[in-house]
Amino acid sequence: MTTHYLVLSALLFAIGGVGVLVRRNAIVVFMCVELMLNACNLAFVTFARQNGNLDGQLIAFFVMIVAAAEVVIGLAIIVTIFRTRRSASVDDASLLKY
Amino acid sequence: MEPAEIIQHSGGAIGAAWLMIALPLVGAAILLLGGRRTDRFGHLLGVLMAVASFAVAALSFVQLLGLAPGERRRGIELYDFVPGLAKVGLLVDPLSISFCLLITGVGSLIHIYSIGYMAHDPNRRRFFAYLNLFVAAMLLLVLADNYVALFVGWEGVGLASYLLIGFWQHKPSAATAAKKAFIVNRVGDFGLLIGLFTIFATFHTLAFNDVFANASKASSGTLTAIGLLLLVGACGKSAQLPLQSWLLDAMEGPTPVSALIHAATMVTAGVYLIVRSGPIYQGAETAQLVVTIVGVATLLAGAIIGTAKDDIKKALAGSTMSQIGYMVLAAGIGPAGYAFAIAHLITHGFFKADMFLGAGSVMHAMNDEVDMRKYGALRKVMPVTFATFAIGYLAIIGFPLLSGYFTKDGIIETVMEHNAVLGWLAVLGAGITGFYMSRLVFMTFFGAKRWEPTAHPHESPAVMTWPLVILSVGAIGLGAFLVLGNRFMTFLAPAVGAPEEMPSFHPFSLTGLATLALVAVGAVFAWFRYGAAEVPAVAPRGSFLTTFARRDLYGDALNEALFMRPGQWLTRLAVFFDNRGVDGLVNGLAAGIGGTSGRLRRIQTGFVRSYALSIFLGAAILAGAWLVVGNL
Amino acid sequence: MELYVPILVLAVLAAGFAVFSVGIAPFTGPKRWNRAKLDAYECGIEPTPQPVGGGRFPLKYMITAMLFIVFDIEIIFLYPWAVAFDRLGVFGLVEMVLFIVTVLVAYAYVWRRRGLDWD
Amino acid sequence: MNGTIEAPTIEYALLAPMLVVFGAAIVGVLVEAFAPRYLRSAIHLPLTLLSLAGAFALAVWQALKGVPTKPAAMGAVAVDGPALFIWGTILVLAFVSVLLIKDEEHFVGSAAALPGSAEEEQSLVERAAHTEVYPLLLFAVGGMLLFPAANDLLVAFVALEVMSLPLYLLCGLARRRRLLSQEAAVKYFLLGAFSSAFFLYGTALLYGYAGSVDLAKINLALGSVGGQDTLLYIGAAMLGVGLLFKIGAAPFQAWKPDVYQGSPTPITALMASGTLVAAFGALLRVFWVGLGGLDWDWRPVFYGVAILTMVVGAILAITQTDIKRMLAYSSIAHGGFLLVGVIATGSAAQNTAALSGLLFYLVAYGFTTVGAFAVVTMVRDAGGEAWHLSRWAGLGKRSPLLAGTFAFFLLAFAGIPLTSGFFGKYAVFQAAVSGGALPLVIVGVVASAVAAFFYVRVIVLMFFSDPAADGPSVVLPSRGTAAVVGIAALATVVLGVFPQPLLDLAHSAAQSLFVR
Repeated sequence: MTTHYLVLSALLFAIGGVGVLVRRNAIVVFMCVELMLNACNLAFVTFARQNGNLDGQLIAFFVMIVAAAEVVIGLAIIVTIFRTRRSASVDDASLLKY
Repeated sequence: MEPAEIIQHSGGAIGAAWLMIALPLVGAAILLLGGRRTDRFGHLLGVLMAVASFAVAALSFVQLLGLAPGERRRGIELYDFVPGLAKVGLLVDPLSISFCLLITGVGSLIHIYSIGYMAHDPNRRRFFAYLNLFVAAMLLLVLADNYVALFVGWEGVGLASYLLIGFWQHKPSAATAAKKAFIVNRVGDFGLLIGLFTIFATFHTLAFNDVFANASKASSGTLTAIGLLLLVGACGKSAQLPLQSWLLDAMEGPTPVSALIHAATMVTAGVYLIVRSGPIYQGAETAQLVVTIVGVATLLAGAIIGTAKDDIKKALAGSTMSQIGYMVLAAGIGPAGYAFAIAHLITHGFFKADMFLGAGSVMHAMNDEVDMRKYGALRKVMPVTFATFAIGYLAIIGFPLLSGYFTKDGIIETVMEHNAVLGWLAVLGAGITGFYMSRLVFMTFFGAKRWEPTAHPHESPAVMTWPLVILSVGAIGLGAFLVLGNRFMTFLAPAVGAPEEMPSFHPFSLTGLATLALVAVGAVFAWFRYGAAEVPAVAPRGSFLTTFARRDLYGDALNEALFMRPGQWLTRLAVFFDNRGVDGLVNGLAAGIGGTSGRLRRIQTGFVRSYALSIFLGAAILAGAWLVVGNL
Repeated sequence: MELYVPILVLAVLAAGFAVFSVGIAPFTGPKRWNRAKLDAYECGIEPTPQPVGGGRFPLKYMITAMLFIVFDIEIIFLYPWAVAFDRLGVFGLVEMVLFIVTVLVAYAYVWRRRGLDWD
Repeated sequence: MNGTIEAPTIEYALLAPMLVVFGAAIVGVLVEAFAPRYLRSAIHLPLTLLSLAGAFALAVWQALKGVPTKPAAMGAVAVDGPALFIWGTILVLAFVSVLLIKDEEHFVGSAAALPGSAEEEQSLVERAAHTEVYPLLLFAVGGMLLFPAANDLLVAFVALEVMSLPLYLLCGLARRRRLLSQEAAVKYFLLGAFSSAFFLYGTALLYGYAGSVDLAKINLALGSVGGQDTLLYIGAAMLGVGLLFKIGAAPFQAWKPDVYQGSPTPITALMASGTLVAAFGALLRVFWVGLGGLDWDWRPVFYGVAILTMVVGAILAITQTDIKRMLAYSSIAHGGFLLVGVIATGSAAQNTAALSGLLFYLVAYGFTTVGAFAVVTMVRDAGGEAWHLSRWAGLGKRSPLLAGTFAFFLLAFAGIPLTSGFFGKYAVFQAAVSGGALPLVIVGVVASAVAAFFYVRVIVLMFFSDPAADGPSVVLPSRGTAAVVGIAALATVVLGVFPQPLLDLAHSAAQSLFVR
């Protein structure tokens, strides 16, 4: 039964991953990363049920905390560069290359 | 007689031989890192370190003498450099201790002399730091028990020499001379390095003990190759043909440097290398022959150059080349010549340092004038300098019973037994020596005053004259002490071996008399040209031969044709490629890599999403590869 | 089942009261019209015109929002602890105090650095 | 709903070095909150240095007291020989990097102020400073300590984030070239978050496979669980992505040049030394301990990654014109050389040799790279540090000592004998040869030769080109920077001439291998 959840988790992870590749807005890119983390959470919880232990659920808590910290730091960085460049497009930030 | 076994040693002064290297090294470090704060006592610290190093050397020497002759090769293990590959240790034996005494003894005297000579130089502290650095590197060179450490010392003295030649950087000629010495030495070092690679490839070790023990097992072709490559290194360091040209320019450095590095010690490193590598040369007759030919050619070339130079230091430099030629010649003969080569090296260290310091004293008095045509009649103004210089002069021309007489004649006699042609050429060289050294002395100390109006010559301070006096004592007696009764040959035998039959000393052999006669002719000829006659203030044009000699036998032109031009062409080729947009790479392969690089770096687009794509694809590839490998 | 009857009664009473109050008001109360009553309710502040699509809001709210996320989610750990705190004993208490103190350090930083000031 | 849960045992003494660093970081935050502005850096600096030194002393004390043979904190953290060695290395390198940070004004006064705005002017006038740099750095160092010691994947993930998050912020705080710095921060952050999502997904899959995230239990499961190999392989690959990203192995290297270039140079130095060491420690632990039974499967994959990394690093370095990017590519290439050692597994003795080689290499490279970046901070022109290589032309004529030291560092990168770099490469390559990875070593040697070409080119540029008329000036180093350069040069020399003590130390640290 848990297979469906795992497939859903994989799909979410893939959607998040592709989203990072195709979206331009830094905030949206970042949201896609968060989606990937939540896909992981889903997988953890599912596996916890499958394996019959609680470790997975516990890990999900930790992942949420880490994701929250990441959100705060990410937003701070993105907002700073947005204020400087007046653009949230990740393609505009490409001075460093070659 | 074969060299003795190396015995592992600990304790006593010999056990602390590393202090000899460490002390001056620490001195150099303190002076260089301490900066201006050490200006006030810098010179004293430098002298102290040199003298302390000498004390260790002397104590080690005494301890060594206390051992039985067969046990005088003491190895000191310092540490494992690469486990199982190279151990670093020191080798204290009669050969290395002789060098240590010379380096630290003469070195200390020159340190003391420099206090006076460099008194007014704002960078005196830096000068002493470099001198200390030199002493440490030179001691490492001679004390090393393997070729790696020897090479490190070899490069270290090269570095110190480079820094000291260019010490007065504000003079463009000094900077150029430093660069020239550096580049010419690179050629020599390159040869040495390839030689070391060959040794390692053949013997799988670079430790003296193991290499020499197995030398007889290698093919003579290999040994010849190694010998010739080591000779290239020796030629670079010891200013032998064809890598001699840097030495004359090196006289741009302060005079104490010329005395210590470019007369007494560093330039003799080549001789040390050849003597130390004796077991290799003894299996390679061709290499030995080439060594003797190089020696003879250089001793003549140096002498000829010496005849034509008006610059007192350059004339002395030519003479140095020539004298080292004698040593190389003797070293090329084998065990019969080793003792004389080293003995001459030691006495030469004394009388040449004596004369260089004397020349420095003269320059000091004459507002740093180096042109001998502007000297003359200085013997009365500078009695101490003159007296000591004269002793050095008599020693070098081989005046009977002085140092040079015993050691140089020893070489000539030995060579004569070995090969008469080389022997007579060596005698000829001695005759020319008699001429140019007399010329130098007569132009400087005798004749009429040809001083610049601003010159007010005076005797140098005691701190400069005392070293001269001590050195001249060595120039008088050391030769007799070393050679009579084969004292030095016996002492050195455990380290380098000795001929089956010890040579006996004939005071008036045919060769000896011929040499003396030629020297006398040279000296008398010089008296009539430069002592009794008027010396023109401007050098006359002279014959083709004179020009030839003045131009250092066209050594520079030769170098230019042989090394510089092709180098320039290579550079131009590179520039050509550079202009074609291939990023300044010299050959095709590098150009290929550069081109690849130039194209590949475009992958780094600067867009964060394309980086993410590379991660994403990388993850896919990684997972795919894993699945494939895992399911194999 | 018996256990839930009072709750059910309470719910019915509450719902009835709400429906009754709202239903009766139009019939009993006075009817006086003015503009303010027809405007959107914004805590008594006069509504400002909004651009189409919601527009942008000032960044100063961002810091507040971020602080909220962080402190809100940190508290996640309090729930499991609260559920089992009697079984976790002294160790659990000590650890939780440490945790809270750490969060408080961050809170102190935010407070001292005026992260909580509205303007 | 009854019965108490047994309290877990936590060996506080073993974890003390980490706790000291984290504690100092928290105190640092309090200092930020309550100390007046003018006092802050006067408090931070000694606090930071003392805590790092104290943590180092505790780690040494622990090592002297005896290396534990079992993981600590209920199996979550493994303080074993390699971990202690890596801790010591990271703490020393962090200490040195802090000296560099302290020195000059590398950091922006007010990160929130727009570049060129009146607000920024104001912050300059007020001499505002983000002294948060120090606590942030301590948090990052704490994460670096935890990462290689993490004995389960959850702790590893948390450590990864604790290490990375402060670094993302620090990257964006350069005083000069703000746009580049902010761009570096955004790139590092987005890519770092992206890759850590992969790491987490890998953790999830392995948890699904083994029923635990404990490395030892995963390794046990390798033999007993059947039929779920796909989970295992993909999970391992995803973990690999996260770890290789932090190392900067190709094809996950793209962030490195950009981030290294844009970040404040002291932070670059810390990332190039400390982060690399920590990431290698974690990689080794995850793959040698957690997936040790799977080495026949991961070795070929890493084989390819190592080759690609060495080649990409060496070749791309050649055409770089920016000194910091060049050093970044050099760091990528060195990551490749180190990966060669990761593959050289086999018998216990073989593992010990490979591990001790890697440990030595990490120390040697860490010191040299910090020194090189310290030199970069000293060569400046009007716009700040002079990064473009053309500006370095003729530096050897103007400041021979500095240029000579830098040349020496470059030679150490190239692995010339008598520098520490030589023995690092020697030890790792030798282990790889005896581990049967000869082709890899050949690629490594060729790549070193290609890289050496570029290092020598820089040396030639410094010593044999004519200096530009308006060339950059070399600032007189403050005591901090001078100390950093001195320490780094000394370490490079000493490890090049007397490598034996450290080799012995690394060997004894590696003797027990990783605990399980």
